[in-house]
Amino acid sequence: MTDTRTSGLSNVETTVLGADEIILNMGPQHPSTHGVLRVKLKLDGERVVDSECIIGYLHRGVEKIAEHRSYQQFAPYVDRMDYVAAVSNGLGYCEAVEKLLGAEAPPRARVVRTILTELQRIASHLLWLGTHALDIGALTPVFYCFREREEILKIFEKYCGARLTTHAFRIGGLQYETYDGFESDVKRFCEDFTHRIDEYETLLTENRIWVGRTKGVGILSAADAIALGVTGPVLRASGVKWDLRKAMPYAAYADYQFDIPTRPTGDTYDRYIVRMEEMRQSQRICLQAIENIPAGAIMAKVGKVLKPPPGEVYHSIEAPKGELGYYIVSDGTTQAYRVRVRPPSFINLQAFDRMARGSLVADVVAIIGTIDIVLGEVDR
Amino acid sequence: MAPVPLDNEFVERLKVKFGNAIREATLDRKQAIVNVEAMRLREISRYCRDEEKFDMLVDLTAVDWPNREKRFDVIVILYSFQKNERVRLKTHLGDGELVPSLCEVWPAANWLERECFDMFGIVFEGHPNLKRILLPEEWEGHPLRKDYDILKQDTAWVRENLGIESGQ
Amino acid sequence: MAMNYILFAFFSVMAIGCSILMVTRRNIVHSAVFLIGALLATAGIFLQLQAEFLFVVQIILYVGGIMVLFVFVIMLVNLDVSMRLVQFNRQKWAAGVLALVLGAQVLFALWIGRGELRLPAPAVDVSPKNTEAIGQALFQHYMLPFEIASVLLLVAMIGAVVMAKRRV
Amino acid sequence: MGHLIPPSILPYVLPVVYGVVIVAVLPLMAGYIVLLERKVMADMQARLGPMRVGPHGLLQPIADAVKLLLKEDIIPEKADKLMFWVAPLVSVTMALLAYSAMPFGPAFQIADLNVGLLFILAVSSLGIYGIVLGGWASNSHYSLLGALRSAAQLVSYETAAGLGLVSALLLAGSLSLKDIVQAQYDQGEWFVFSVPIGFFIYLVGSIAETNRAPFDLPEAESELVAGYMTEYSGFRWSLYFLAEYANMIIVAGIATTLFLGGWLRPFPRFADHLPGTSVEIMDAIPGLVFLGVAAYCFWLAPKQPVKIQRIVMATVGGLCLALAGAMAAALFAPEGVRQGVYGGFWFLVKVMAYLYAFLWIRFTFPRYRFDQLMRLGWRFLIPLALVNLIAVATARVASEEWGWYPRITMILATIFTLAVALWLASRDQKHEPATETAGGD
Repeated sequence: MTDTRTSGLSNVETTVLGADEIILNMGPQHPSTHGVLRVKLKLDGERVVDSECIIGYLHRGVEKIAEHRSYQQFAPYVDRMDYVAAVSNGLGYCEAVEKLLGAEAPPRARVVRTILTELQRIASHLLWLGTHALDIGALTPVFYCFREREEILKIFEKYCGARLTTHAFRIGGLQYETYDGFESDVKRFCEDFTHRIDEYETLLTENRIWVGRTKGVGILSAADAIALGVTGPVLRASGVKWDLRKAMPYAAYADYQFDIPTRPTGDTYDRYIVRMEEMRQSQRICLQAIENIPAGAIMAKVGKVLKPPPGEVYHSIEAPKGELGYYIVSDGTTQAYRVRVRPPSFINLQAFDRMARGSLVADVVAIIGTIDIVLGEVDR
Repeated sequence: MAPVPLDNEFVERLKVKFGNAIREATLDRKQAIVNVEAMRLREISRYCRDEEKFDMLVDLTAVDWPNREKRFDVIVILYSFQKNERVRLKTHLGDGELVPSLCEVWPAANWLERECFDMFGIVFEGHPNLKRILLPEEWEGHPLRKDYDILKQDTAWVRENLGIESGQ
Repeated sequence: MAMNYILFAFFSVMAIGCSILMVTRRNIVHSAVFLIGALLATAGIFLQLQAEFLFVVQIILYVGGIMVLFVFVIMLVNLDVSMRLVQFNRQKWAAGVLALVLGAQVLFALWIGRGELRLPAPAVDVSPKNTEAIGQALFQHYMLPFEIASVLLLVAMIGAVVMAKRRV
Repeated sequence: MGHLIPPSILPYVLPVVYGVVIVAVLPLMAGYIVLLERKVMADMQARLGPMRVGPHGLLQPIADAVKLLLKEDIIPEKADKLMFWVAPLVSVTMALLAYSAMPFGPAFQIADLNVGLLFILAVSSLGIYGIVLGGWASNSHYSLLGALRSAAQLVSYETAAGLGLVSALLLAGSLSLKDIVQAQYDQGEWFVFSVPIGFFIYLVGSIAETNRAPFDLPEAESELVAGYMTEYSGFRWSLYFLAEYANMIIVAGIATTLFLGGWLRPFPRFADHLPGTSVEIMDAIPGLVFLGVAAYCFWLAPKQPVKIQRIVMATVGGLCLALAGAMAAALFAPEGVRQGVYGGFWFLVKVMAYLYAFLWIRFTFPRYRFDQLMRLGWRFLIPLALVNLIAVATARVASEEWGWYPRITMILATIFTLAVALWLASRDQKHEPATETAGGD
């Protein structure tokens, strides 16, 4: 092993071992890539010199299908994109088409939609926390998180018959009236959830090894985050106080109090804190919303056949992973001319290379977990 | 609710700065759309980012209108944190024409432009590594074009890989 | 008494066998393992002489410490290059002569002592116990050499650290 | 009985019998520790654990053993056949060899070497070869990397654990394990109370030495798959598995003997006789414990859904009852037998408690990264162990020569070492974030 440094080579590639870098291939089948993501890492010893994400293994051509389906028929496809947060996908799509139609969901529908979306956000964050902790080696939190998530999925099942890809909303409002006992279920879950989340915090937040493995890992500065178009908890953890639910309120978010957690340094630990705080805020919204669900109709008069006037609209909501946007172009027929989905996971994953560069191989696992990507949404 | 011509100081400043590069500005469902000339897209975007404070590129996509002579619309959606506003820059682009890449202005555009190239075949001039992102490298054709027939592609693939005639 | 002889014969054969095997093996890791075997055999002989502290220290230091680092380094350096080189150098004759001389010397020593070729009688009770004896010797009678040795070791360690620290 | 066996091999008979008993019981015990681990893990994670094989999964270890025996035993094509075959053997033999000096009870000890503790340390340090050669012989990049990492981890934490033990030796004054326990009896105090920091260092060192979480880096790292054990399967893999659990029991045994008073019952010298009899209350506890377990089994038996499980649970209850009877009978047995039986019971209870701590730590802490692991070992544990050694030595000198009250000097030594520990920890804390991504080498 000739030591390139002493041989006077001035090339940038002087490496610690003097040997050329190793290309380590992680995925697409890998215990901690949250689905079919393949990452090619260029390593110098343990340090990541360069990384490239290879995606597309789960590409189903959702946007092409949209052009051959009517607006109502396309709604179930939307749930299959971010299958972990199906309800908020549905909300985004339905509200975008309502904006296209110029219609407005009745107040009762908007409040019930807000409650279900916030429950879905808690469920999505719980799944993230469980798998993220498992990747870093903590075996126990995943079971606690899934125990809570089970409660939420039971509520979804009672409401609309499905647990994961729920297709809970319709364009113009809701299909089903809330089952009796809906309010008590949600209230019981929220009250019970307060000390559950403290349980997770005691297990991880001050845990020296957890802090050691996450603090200072995968740092993303605020400027980089905005330049890379990163949104959601990842952006808020970099210090940018921006949440679509406050900036451009939709559904019934305008009339509830909740605050937006932000953290200064934007490392894996801060993203963990931001998401934990977000779960508490979502639970707070649910409690406020469940107090007074307005009576009245649950479906606006949009008629059976939807023929929105020609034109285009862009509407986005704050999904658990970030800003989930729908750009829909209508040519006046019953089928959309073009539906473009702005996938938060796809754009957040682009920041992976910026975070992973210079970190150790063991950190790559933590960084993939902290961006919280779902490959269904990345590949569409 | 047809699109209504839009005329506010933002559009005025754009027209003053870029003259006829700004084709028209309309308001569709209370959302501002500015139609700009393709070749000067990068300067206009840089201007929007620096002076007009549209500091986040929300999305970059395209729409295919086959029966128009300039068939592609390249859509750039920007958002300003300070003004809490969105604007949509739209350019008309013929098939095979080049459009300046926005990677220098917003690094976020890297993957978005690669996906546009993958799905529509629009070539972004000045892009660091413009190659397919979602589909395999050797895939021919661009799926999101209106004239792209999924059946033809499927039967060819089945015949070639499985050696049988696809029943579709 | 018979057990003593059997054990002594076993250990000595093992020691000689392992060392011969060590030298003749082509695969470096195999020869390292045989070196460990030889060291264990000498430890066994220590035990036979009722020096159990030396037996244990021999195992901990030599086999458990130094040999682990030997094997460690052997694995870090990739072996396939060195395996293909010719192992034995040319001076066969010089080695043969030297071996003969040494063999003669050993035989002569055996011949001189042929009268009392038997093992020392096992001491019934060794007082003070072996460990205390060594402890006393080291820290009372041979205090100075012990200190000098420790300083020497310290210097060696610091030297190793400085050399290993590539980028200061 | 003496005249039946020729006098020359009489001294070797009892150790051989003990040896056979240990080698026979150990795989069973290791199997049931695996079951215990899965049950405790499940309990901590709000679930049930193995329930299918036998009542409450009691027959699971046997099922695992049979499965491992039947599984195909693959040897990689380019592997070094000899080394591949030898490596697990080295691991298991070294693990079993270490039991020869382990005092399970006042009488039940294979050989009371006067360098007992050092012998066990020496033999367990030979266990590294099983791992290193196994990793090298599998001829795959991942297992070699895993083997190197675990070798480095074992070597560095062995020093820390060794120094932790030495601080207890200073109090005991002898290397023979029986004398150490005797010393704790004479001083009337378990060493864990006089040198708590030594115990803590040994606890951390022993977790790292047996490759257990949160130091289970070589085998659980996501890109190393299973470290040096990747290419092993079937019976060969179970040898490694047996070696790991045997090492765990040894490490627990050493800790019990040195720090938790070996086979001494909690208040060894506290002779409180039952009214009118020579039976001491503390000796009745083992009997009562087994009685309680038996009652619990009988209470559970009828609840079992399947008939066969009811029978098995009832037999387990009966077994515990028999043991309770034996414990009670031992009350009136002669001194030697009574000491042996109760000594064994208390030793196993303490070993089980120590193992429970292992399992508990495994399921609460995430995994260390390799550089953090080495930094903790070399920059925190070993310096702390050295300081602790010096402090305890000065405390001994203070109480021996200068006549200070021994308990006070010990407490002073502990406080001093704690102060140094906090300083070391804060130095690491300040230093750690800085080197995180500064590309420090």
